[in-house]
Amino acid sequence: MLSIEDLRIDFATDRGWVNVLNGVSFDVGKNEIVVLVGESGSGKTVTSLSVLGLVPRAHSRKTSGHIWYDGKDLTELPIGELRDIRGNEISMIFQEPMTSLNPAFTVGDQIAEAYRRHRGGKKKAALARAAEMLDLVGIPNAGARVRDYPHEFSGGMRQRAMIAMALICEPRLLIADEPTTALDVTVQAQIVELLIRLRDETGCGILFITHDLGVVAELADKVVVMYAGEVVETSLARDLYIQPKHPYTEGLLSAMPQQGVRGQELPTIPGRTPEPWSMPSGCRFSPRCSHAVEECGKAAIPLRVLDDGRACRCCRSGDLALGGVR
Amino acid sequence: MPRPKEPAVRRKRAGRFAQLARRFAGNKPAVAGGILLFVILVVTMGAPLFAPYTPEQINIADRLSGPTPAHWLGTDALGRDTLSRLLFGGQISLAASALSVAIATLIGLPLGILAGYVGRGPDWLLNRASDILMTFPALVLTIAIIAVVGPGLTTAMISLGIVYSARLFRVIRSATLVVRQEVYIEASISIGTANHTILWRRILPNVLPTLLIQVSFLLASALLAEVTISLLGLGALPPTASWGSMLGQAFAEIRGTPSLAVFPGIAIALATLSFNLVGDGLRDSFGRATRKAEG
Amino acid sequence: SGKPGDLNPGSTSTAAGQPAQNVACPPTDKGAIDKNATFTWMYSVANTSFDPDKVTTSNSWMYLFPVYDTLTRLNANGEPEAMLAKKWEVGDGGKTLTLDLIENWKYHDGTPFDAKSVKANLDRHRAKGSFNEQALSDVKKVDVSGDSTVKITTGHGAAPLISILASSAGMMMSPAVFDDPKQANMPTGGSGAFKVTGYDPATKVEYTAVKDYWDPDALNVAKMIFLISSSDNARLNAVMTGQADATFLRSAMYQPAKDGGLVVCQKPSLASFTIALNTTHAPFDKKEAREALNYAIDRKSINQLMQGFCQPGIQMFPTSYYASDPDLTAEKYPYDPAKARELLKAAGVPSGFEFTLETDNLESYTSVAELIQANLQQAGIKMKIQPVELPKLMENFSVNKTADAVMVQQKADADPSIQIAAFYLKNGFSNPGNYTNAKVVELDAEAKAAQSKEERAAVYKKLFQEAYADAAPPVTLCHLNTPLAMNAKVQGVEVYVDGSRQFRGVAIKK
Amino acid sequence: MLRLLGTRLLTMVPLLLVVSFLIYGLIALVPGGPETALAGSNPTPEKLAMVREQLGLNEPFLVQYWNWFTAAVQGDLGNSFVNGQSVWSAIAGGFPVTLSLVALTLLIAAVLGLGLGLAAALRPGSWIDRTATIIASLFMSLPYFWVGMMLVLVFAIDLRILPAIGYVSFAQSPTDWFLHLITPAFALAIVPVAVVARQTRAAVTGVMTEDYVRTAEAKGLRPIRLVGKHVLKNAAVPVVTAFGVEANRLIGATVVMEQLFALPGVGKLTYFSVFSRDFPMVQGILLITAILIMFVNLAVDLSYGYFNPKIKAT
Amino acid sequence: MSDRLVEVRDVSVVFHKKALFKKTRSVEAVKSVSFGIDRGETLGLVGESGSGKSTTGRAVLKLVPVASGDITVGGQNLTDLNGRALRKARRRMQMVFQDPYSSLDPSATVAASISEPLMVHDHVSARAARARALELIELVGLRASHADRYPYEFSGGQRQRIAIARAIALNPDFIVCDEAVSALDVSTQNQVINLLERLRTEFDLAYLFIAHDLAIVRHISHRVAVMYLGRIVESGPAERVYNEPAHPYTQALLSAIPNPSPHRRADRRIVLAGEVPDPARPPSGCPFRTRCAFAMDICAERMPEHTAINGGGEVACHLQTSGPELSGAPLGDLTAAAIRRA
Ligand SMILES: Nc1ncnc2c1ncn2[C@@H]1O[C@H](COP(=O)(O)OP(=O)(O)OP(=O)(O)O)[C@@H](O)[C@H]1O
Ligand SMILES: Nc1ncnc2c1ncn2[C@@H]1O[C@H](COP(=O)(O)OP(=O)(O)OP(=O)(O)O)[C@@H](O)[C@H]1O
Ligand SMILES: [Mg+2]
Ligand SMILES: [Mg+2]
Repeated sequence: MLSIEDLRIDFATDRGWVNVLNGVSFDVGKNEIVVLVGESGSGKTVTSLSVLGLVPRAHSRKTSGHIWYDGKDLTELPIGELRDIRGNEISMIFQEPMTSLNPAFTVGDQIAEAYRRHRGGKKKAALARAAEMLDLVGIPNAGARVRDYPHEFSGGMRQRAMIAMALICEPRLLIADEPTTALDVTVQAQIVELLIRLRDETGCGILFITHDLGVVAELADKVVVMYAGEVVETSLARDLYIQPKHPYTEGLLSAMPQQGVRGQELPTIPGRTPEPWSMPSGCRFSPRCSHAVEECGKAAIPLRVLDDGRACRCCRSGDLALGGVR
Repeated sequence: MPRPKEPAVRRKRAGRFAQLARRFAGNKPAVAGGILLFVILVVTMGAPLFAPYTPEQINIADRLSGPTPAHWLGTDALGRDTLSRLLFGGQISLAASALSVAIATLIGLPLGILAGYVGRGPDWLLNRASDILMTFPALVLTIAIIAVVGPGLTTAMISLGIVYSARLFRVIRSATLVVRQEVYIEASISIGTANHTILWRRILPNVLPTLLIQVSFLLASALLAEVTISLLGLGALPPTASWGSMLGQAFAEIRGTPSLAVFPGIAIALATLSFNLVGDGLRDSFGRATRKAEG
Repeated sequence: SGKPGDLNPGSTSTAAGQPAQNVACPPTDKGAIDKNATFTWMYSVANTSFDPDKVTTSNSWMYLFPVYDTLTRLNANGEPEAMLAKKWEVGDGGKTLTLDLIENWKYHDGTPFDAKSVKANLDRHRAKGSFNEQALSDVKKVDVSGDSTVKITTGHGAAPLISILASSAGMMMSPAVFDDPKQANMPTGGSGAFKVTGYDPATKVEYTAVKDYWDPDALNVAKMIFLISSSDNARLNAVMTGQADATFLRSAMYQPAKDGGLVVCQKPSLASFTIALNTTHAPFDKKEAREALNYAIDRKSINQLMQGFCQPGIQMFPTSYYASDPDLTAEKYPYDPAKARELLKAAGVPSGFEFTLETDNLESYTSVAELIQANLQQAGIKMKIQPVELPKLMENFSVNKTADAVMVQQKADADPSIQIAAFYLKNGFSNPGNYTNAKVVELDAEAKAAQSKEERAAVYKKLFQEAYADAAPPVTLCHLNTPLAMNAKVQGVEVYVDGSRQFRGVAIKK
Repeated sequence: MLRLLGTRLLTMVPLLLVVSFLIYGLIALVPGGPETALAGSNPTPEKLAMVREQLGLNEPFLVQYWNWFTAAVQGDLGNSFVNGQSVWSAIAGGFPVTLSLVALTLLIAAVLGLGLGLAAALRPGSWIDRTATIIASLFMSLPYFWVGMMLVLVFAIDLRILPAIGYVSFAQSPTDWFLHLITPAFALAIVPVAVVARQTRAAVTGVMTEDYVRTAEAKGLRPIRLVGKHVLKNAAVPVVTAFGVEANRLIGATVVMEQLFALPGVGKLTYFSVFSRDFPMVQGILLITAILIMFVNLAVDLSYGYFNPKIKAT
Repeated sequence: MSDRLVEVRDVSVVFHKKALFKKTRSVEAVKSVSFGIDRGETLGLVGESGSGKSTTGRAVLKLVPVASGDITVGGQNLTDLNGRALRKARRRMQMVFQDPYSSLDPSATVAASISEPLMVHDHVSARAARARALELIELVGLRASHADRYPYEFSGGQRQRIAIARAIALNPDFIVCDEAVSALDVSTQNQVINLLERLRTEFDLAYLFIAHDLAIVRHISHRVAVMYLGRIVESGPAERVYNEPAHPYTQALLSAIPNPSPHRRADRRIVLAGEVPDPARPPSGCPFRTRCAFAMDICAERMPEHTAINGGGEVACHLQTSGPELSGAPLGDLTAAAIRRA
């Protein structure tokens, strides 16, 4: 349904143009939940924003790649047509439920707005529909609460409202950028359940972004691992956990605190993620990689498709046997 | 045992301010403003060196001459050299603005920090006091005060400084409130640092950017206020020249010798512009530094 | 032209660099005037009341003249003329004045104008608390001797009264409204050619002509509007754009007004720039010190600064006025810093002295002060300039008597005796140091009792010689000549030597 | 909302009390009084004493204040020392003029300032932005009376298309009202235009980076609606604040401006009264402007509640 | 052999929100909380956002006014300490904050930040303070050359190390770590945790470790306390609490931990209904009853008592004393069905 192909994006900064996405490729199928994981700054948000053309145009440029949707390249689509897709066929929810809703308008108004934009109709009807949606995402007394302002909602409720807004036009694809990161574990669990339920009910595809591999396991059909602006591994969720193909994935998995043993040091990945303006040559992970060989630092490593439909950006993917979760 | 060299001491000074300076330097209008301000300061403070005449030297025979080789910017109604008066007048005008801003700072900064940091009673009281001061239009109040105390630039600028102190107080207070909420303040408290040390070492340096920005804007306002007050004949006492009194005198002649109003006008505009540009530059530089600090 | 380049350097000015001192305004052309027109005048200060007894400054007279006719009238040259009094006679050895009044005239409220009402007015004017109390202080009693004859008896002499009755002290108001406080804002009991039909204090007064005015020749417009703005530029702008018909000019505006195509006319006036001294403040108590001041000031350059509109002079009134000594010209005190220094030695202050000059905070005053400051510096006298607003100025000098010296524009009063009393007599308002000179006092009394103008002129000549001999304060700098500017349609405006602003007979061309 | 209004009005009462006391004290404790000016050109000490008596200047200060305050509460601000006119009616007479001038100035500031600020904010870094920024910086730097003078010289004297002075009431002729006020209003507006433009630019660029704008964009909203609805309402608070501050400053600036344009407003009255030591008038003007500014501040504060419902809640 | 360092007894914290012309709103953010920490021990404090964890941590250090209760650290009762005496007492106890970006003064160099406690308490010379700061910088795994840089030049993990260096500068006995690693990426987080553990053993430190990430708490804590709406609802040895939770809330919390293994996708998850109630208007009786699957009538009436649990620790739940009477047995012994029948 959605296919990102070799996407490269640069940003203008104090230090000139820096590359923040480098060869990002993956697909999202119908009814499929694809999870994008990676540490902070790895380019997850930029990837998701670029799907809907929301990357700030003034300071960014695409140097290559396509985002195919319905046979159209979203990156080349006229802005007017893209706006017709936004919130309608593809919609998005964001990480910060506290700031993603406009404090100056009621929640109902903001949900209804999306509906009226794409479906038209009277404000009243749209508000009724908004109330229905709030009810659907599990907000009690939805009919009354459409008139509340965002600050009268708790964090979890706001995120539900965001989901209601995203789903009101029955999109085919929902992009959720770390929708649970700012929430409590108990609420996070609620939201994850909700998304899975909605996927089952509406059949929309979901691109879910997180840095928490624990959450990934809860809902992913397919996982895309990003590091320093690159996709380093794509895999079915089950396979990834059993046998990661990229050393970075392995590192991430073993670093999960759930994997720790009391009384022993927690496993870590040495060093830190590189800054976009000082990317190492060759494999970007090689300076931190315990399996690195001389070859790794030489030339850029392509994202290689492996036999079982997985893909991995590691020149040693063939000869390394990496460990998954226990 | 030889002491280890400590190049670090110098770095310390350089560090944050070097960063700031770099940002400032990258901001063309700000640099232009800074250079302009520097030039204005040099020529006015060095007026005795640069001025071709003394500012009070009257030559009635040569009155209201346009620009001539002897008088580059012409002469006024008493035949005094406009250029010399501009240079010396600049000293007065700039010093007057500086005086009122200094008074505003002297009152507004400590009280603002106090109100913001201590809160409660003092905050309430000081806020009401500033409310009261802010209920008067600055110019009207200044004129009324002058009517009571008598004219003179010093009086005018002191009363203006008091009016401005309410504005500065507000800004500093809210900046302090923001800084006070910062976790690093709580960190200092948790360490056991005494209140005065926190005020001095933690709060003050962090409201300093706000202060600097405000000061540059206030200087611009004060300069214009000086001009207005002197225009009304309430400012610099004759024969002292200030840009405002020069403009006031030029207004009397504006129909006959319009050029007389042009040069002080330009001087005022340039000085104000330089303050504003520097203020903007500072705001942008500090702004970005803070944003960066926030992640 | 008044262009500065034309002026010779130094102090010997030539006629070429100066504007003509005497340019008459366009006269009335009876055949071509529009009787329904409105004349708009623009002035700098507002009136304080419409009641001649409640005004607080003679500046307000201008606003009262259209409403209240006076018993006598001073024409543009300062000579007494008939007005409500057809004729008059000084009698009883100069002690009484008998007035013969016009008949068949009514106050605006319908009260007939008669001798009884004149007596009522005069008695009200000289009552305690009236603005005119001082001017009429010599009046002992007022008698009605017939329907239209009034006899005024004075203590020292009636001669000054003839002029005084041309001022607010001679304005006639309907006795029916004497006690009506509303008259201050909306006079209804006037006796003049106009009624006030609109009043916006400090901004605008609108006058409408009354029907059947007793002197139809003196009434040529249907309306007059007086606008008020203290901004010189605003006034000139208003006339140049046609929003007002006429205004007065400060010297700096003379050339722009001419260049702007306005009609400009002028005449030397009795008003002067003077420095009044507090003689209790040393060394102003010393004649030599006062003389030194006179020598140390370059009056010609002040005139230059004023673009030729302030003729140097050293006595209270210009030599063209009858109450003056024609020999006391500015040459008597040439600019001579060296001489001044010598005189200072004689005064016991060989190294000069310091004093503060207080003056109005208007630009036209302070620049003169700055010039004087520079002059005095040459003679070793350090003068500080303290600009203050006018009420404060009077308070510091005349009431609290704290000021060393003040520089003011001295307006002409209704009669020379008033100004003489203010400066030369004990307890005079402008004489905080109580400067006295026995001969001057004696001559002043003599002048008041003089029977004729010629006789008075001779006494005043002696008086001013005495004043000169003693270098009596004030230090007169120059006599002002304030031009009027108007558009080409205005006719019949006159410049009054006493500086008063009257628009009797003003007309607008069709 | 009403409740908020009520409480805010209540808090104004003590403030007003203190302000009125300060105003009265400031003016009444002036060394030396106005009597000299009023006693005529040759006053005797008796006459001065009489005037003092008449003006009630011999009472103890607190009694004077109390008399003044109680009368003021009942709408009587006393009478002018100079011309006996009722202070209230003098101020009421000048108010429409000054209010017209300030309103027109703010209107110009709103139209030009918002326009300039928005144009700059929507294309940050573009030539429009740079031009707008330069214009704003220049406008901030010019003395407004100087600009006013220059405008008169050009439009009234040289081109003869606008009147140089005076005021015509709106009721009398809206066109003339506008023509008479446009020059001073424009001159007065240069600083507010600059301030509003800068504030708008800053606020809008700030809001444009907010997450909820991205949310709105992700809904597919078109720019007009995006800016017109989501951005403007949120950017309004600092802009409205700027308006409040400028309104306050303008009241001061009218003192000079009304002078230059012979406008019969409160500003001219202020100038005239201060210099003629017309104390009741000065006190009345200060009191009324203080109240006016309090209401402006109140209006600004109340508007915050509309623009930001969260503020209303707290 | 218990070596009690910190003793907190019935501590309550109340915040007042004052508003002119409005009723003062009071929030009892911490309600009669008691716990103890031994020397060298880590007590984990978990709970949802707003449950009062941070406030508890601050109360222990007397950074917020304590409404009632007693706090003793190292035998010194802090309850009535004020001003200078309190400042002096602070040298034994330090805090590490959640947000590494705001807990360091952006206008002070790293060395200056780290030397602050030294200058304040030991009144050492600037030079000596600096020397010690350099030592500390290396101790937490940074380079001495970093000493004169400003915080914005560091990553989150590095800043947190600096904050830790500052906290241990005076060799305190006790550190409150308020979400000290929550803002960090997983691998950085582990580095910091390892550092904290190393320092603890090296200097015999005691931690009050506040976090909402239960997996980390489990790894680092000896004992764990679970907070809900200002109260500690369950506490005990980490192993016991995690393996045999005795409070329904603890149980729900634990079941909400995302499970990294795709083989065991959560089917035994207890998704809590609703949200945490407004702390200003807590429910009557047991605060958790509005979301509790086992809620009984009595839960609305009375606040349950703290009861000792088999395997160590305490729990405050009516299930222990009323209804099915678990009497110290873990909750796992009970099913919802069983409750409903009872
Ligand atoms: N507007 C911008 N200007 C410049 N650089 C940017 C901008 N937005 C993002 N970047 C850079 O692009 C890179 C990728 O950022 P992105 O936000 O996509 O990361 P992320 O994976 O979403 O991280 P997080 O987990 O923190 O959300 C980072 O290095 C970031 O600094
Ligand atoms: N300074 C304060 N003033 C008023 N109320 C406060 C203050 N600090 C905290 N509260 C309130 O006290 C309650 C407990 O807050 P606290 O910060 O202790 O929770 P927490 O468990 O640390 O939450 P989080 O996980 O979000 O950090 C909350 O309802 C909060 O709103
Ligand atoms: Mg992101
Ligand atoms: Mg917390």
